[in-house]
Amino acid sequence: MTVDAWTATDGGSLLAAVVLLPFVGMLLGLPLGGRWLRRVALGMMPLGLVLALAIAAQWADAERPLVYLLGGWAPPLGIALRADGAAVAMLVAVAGVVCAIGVFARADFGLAPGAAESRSSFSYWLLLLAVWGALNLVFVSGDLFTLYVALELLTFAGVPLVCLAGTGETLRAALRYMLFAICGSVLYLLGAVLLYGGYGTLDIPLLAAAVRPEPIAWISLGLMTAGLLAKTALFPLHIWLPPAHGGAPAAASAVLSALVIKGSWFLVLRLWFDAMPGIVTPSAAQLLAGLGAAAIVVGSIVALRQKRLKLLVAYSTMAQIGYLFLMFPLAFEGGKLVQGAAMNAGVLQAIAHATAKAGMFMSAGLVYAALGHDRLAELAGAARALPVTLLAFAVSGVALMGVAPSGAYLAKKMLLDAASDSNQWWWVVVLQGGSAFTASYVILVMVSALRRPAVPLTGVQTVSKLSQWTALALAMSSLLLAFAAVDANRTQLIKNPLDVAELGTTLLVLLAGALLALGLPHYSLLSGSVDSPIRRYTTFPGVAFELLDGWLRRWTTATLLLILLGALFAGLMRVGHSA
Amino acid sequence: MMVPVVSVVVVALLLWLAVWTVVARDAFLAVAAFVVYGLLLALVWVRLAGVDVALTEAAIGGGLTGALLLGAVGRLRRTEAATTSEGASIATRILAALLALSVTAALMVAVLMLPEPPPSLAPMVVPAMPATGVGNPITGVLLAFRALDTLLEAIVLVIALIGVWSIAPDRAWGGRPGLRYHADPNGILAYLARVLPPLGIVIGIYLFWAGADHPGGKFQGATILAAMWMLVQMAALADAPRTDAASLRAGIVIGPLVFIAVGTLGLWTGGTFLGYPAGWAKPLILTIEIALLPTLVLVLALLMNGPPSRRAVP
Amino acid sequence: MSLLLDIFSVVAIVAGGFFYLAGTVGLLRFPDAYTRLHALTKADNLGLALVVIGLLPQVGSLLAGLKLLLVWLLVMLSSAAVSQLIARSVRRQEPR
Amino acid sequence: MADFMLSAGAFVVLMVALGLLRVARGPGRAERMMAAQLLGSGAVGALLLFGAASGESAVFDVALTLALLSAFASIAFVKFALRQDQPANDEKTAK
Amino acid sequence: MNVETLFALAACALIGIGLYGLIAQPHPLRKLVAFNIMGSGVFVLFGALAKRGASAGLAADPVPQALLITAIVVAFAATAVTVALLLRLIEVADSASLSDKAPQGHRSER
Repeated sequence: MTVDAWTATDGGSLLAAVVLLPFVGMLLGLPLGGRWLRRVALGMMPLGLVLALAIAAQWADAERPLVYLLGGWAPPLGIALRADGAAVAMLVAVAGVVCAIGVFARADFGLAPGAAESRSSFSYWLLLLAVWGALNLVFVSGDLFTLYVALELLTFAGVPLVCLAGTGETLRAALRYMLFAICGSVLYLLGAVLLYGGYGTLDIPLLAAAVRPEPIAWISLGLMTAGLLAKTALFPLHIWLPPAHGGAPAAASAVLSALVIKGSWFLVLRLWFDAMPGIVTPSAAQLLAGLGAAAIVVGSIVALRQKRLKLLVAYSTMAQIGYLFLMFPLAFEGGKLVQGAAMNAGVLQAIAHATAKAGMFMSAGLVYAALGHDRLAELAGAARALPVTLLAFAVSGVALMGVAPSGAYLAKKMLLDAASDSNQWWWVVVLQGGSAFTASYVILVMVSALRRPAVPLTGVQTVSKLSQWTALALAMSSLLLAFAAVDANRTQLIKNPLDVAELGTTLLVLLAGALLALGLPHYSLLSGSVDSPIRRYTTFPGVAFELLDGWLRRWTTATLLLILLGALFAGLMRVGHSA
Repeated sequence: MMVPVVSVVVVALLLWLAVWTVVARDAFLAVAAFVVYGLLLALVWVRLAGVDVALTEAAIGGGLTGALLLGAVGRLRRTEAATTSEGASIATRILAALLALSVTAALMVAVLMLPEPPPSLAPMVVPAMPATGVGNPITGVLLAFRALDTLLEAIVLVIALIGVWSIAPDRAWGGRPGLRYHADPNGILAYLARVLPPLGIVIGIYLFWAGADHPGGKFQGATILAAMWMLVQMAALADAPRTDAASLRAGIVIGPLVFIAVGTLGLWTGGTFLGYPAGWAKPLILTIEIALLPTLVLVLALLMNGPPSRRAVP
Repeated sequence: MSLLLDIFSVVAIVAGGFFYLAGTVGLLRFPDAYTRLHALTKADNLGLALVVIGLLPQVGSLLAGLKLLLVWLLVMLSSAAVSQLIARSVRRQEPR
Repeated sequence: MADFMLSAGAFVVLMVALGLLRVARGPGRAERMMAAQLLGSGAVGALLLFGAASGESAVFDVALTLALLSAFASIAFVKFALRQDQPANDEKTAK
Repeated sequence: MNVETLFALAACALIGIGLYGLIAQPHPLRKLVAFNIMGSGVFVLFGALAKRGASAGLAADPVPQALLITAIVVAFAATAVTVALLLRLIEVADSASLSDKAPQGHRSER
């Protein structure tokens, strides 16, 4: 593997191109400014999509990872770019989502002809390009230090997106995000430094060949994993996520939620599956997925307690991040982490989430723009006023729930298979329970929006048709993702959604979701009343989880937990190897 | 080998300053200690045979970061008392101290268990140096073997600047960043700001030029030039530039753009991206360095200046 | 010849060290900010000057010697100006 | 000779450390502002001695940089640190 | 013990000190200073490892040293962005608190 890993393949220069294209757009757009900036940004998007598709075609032809040696220097001295299946899939998906977000944001961040350059438009387009380039770099880079720079790029581009609105609240969210993210980066860098000291290389395949189960490897992997989880905002390190994602403009929230967090998540994947598959232990993976399960429960319940739509969607992102980590314990074969069905399911899950969540934030943003608020209790009539937008929200929700034929559905099927194959029944419970939770908040929003308003809605602003249809298109693409992702030997995984067993499961999930949606939120879905004798008992767990969330999102708690988690991961790997 | 007493003294001083920085009573004290700490780090790097790093640390760690933090500390007096009340409880402090101690202990164990002989890429760098045409191995790493990192670093700086600008008040968009300084044009500060920059510019350009074959290079040179520019601004001899000026914006992006263009040239002439055709390595590396210089100077100084804050006068 | 130069260097550097010592003692023992400033700037600069003079015969090249002198010049220039600025700011604060 | 210069350098660093005690004790801000100056002359002297001891003249460049940047830091000290104490001068006006 | 081990161990202590400040200090600026201490600890550790790797006639392994220069510049950029955010937050909300319950301040004039 080691020698093979460095031979450059045909079409490798495409990898350099796909990384640099967004940056070139950014560098050209900065001096051009004004209206030209948006033109440059929008022009880069189809180009980037074409490049990503060309890479996918090359990869399919080559039937092996694409490799490119920059400057002709082979690792460990030089830097290699690599694209394996996971990277190619992410490249294409991100290019697609960026294009859609670009179309959506035209309305929000456009400039009228002759208008002077505005701060938000200037910043938004440049930062969007920067996020895109940084993500492409994360996907194709094969060097731990280059990945560090990529992570910082992603942070520096992501943080200002949070506070584009410029209010005190969003600035505070951005500052908190920044401080916590740089804590994460410094832990990651520390781990990389230790690995260099131990093995003399930062190249991932070389490291995989050299690394041995010993304290340096455990400590570095523990530190790096904890640092990356802080940037991904996995429970209980979600200190910055809800206010940051809930406060940004919709087009920025979509970028943050659908794209930015996928960068550090993908890096965890790289570290565990590519760099140190022999170092990680099943117990550490159980912990990682356990945090994911906790994220699903806490995130979903707190989402149900929110009074504002955008905050609800932000907490649902927190829950969905948990989903992305469920595959780790299911990917072990003979005590070693293996790149197989479970990992593919994880990547598919990430893509499904990226498309659906972008669609969801867009619809939430459109609702806000049209109604002038996004208070859940006052959404009545919204579905009638904005049918396409609410349809997009519903479709995104259904796609996230994992109803056939969505990408999440296929991913869930693959994970369920892996869970029953490896006799880890508890993950079956988590996977099905997660769907019910997702169903609950989608039901909450849809029922609120479908209700007839007491007084007819007036003063509804018109919102861009194009933006509405873009949100719907993204949601639909997530819903139909299974068709694109499935290959010949997995077609049996997709069953007819009207099949008795399938329908039964779906109905069960919806029923459980409906019960949750009835019991937990602030106000009753049936009567609209806030206080009733029964609700006092049913909302109790909701209140408790809200308090827990508030405590966890305090700075001292979060940083202490960050360090504790790093130590825990290192310790579990140590224990796993001595056993 | 015995540890020279110098290193022990430096380490003791370093740790003392670090503790002081963290536990100091108020933010001004903490920052003052940090500035000293940053300057002292230059000594550490010399002891660690990292003259290039020492130059960078002395310029950025001590100078620019120190001035940036000092500038911030002067503007947040009022908020300090309010946040102190949110301080961590004793129990949390003890827990934090215990955790920090255990992290230190774990790292020390890892350090003491590092392999012998230590892994090193130096034996690979030395034979590869002639192909780069430069004599300083660090410049070789930065601009040949790992040129991508250096390109990305320049891009990181540009993105950080966009981020800083993006939090400006809308009404000030396109205007000048930072505060308008006032100082006596015949005062000592103005005198210093007239005398020091010529010296600083010579030193900065010397470091930049020496970087090909000796310690030094664009980052160190650019930092010194940026510091001199800030000095001139602080003495009110010149104002910060308007952020919507076309020439300024072109200067910001020229470095990475030329870098990418040279990289693409490598691809075009039959090599690979960021590869240099045989015999052309040194002139191309110089081209990149010269193009990066204005970008680095402008971005470093503008990062110090902060977001546009004064309305653009039409 | 080289022995003589070495002796010269040692003497100059020891004298330089003495002035650093004097500066530090002054900084620690003097009663107010002005006198402390005085100890710091005057003594330490003299210390540095003597160190530079002591090192001049020891460096091989002209360029290195020039750099030594430039360092000295720079430190003198800046400390003279900065100590003035500090002293003024102390005085401005005092009447209150 | 190299050993002598190294120990002289250590002595100077020690003197700087002792001087920093005063900076730590204060009592006023002026003492703190002297910190960067103390380093300016002290650390620069130590660096020159180390550089001459190791025979690496590039260390002199570090001393040069340090001398320049410590001057810059000192000015920043004076300029920023006293700003809120003396609104009359050196104060921002436009916002 | 040799110089590089001494500095490597000191670097571990610096990381711990910075970490403590990052957790325990309430003011964002103090956290930022602590972050810089912690970061410099990581840098010194890397530098000590580079010194350990001295071979082939070089006084230290040049690859980590080159990476360090990049990392120092990136850390400066992080500091600059954070300082800018902090000062703007104080300007808009008149508070530097990170807590959710802090005063929200007036809406920024657009």
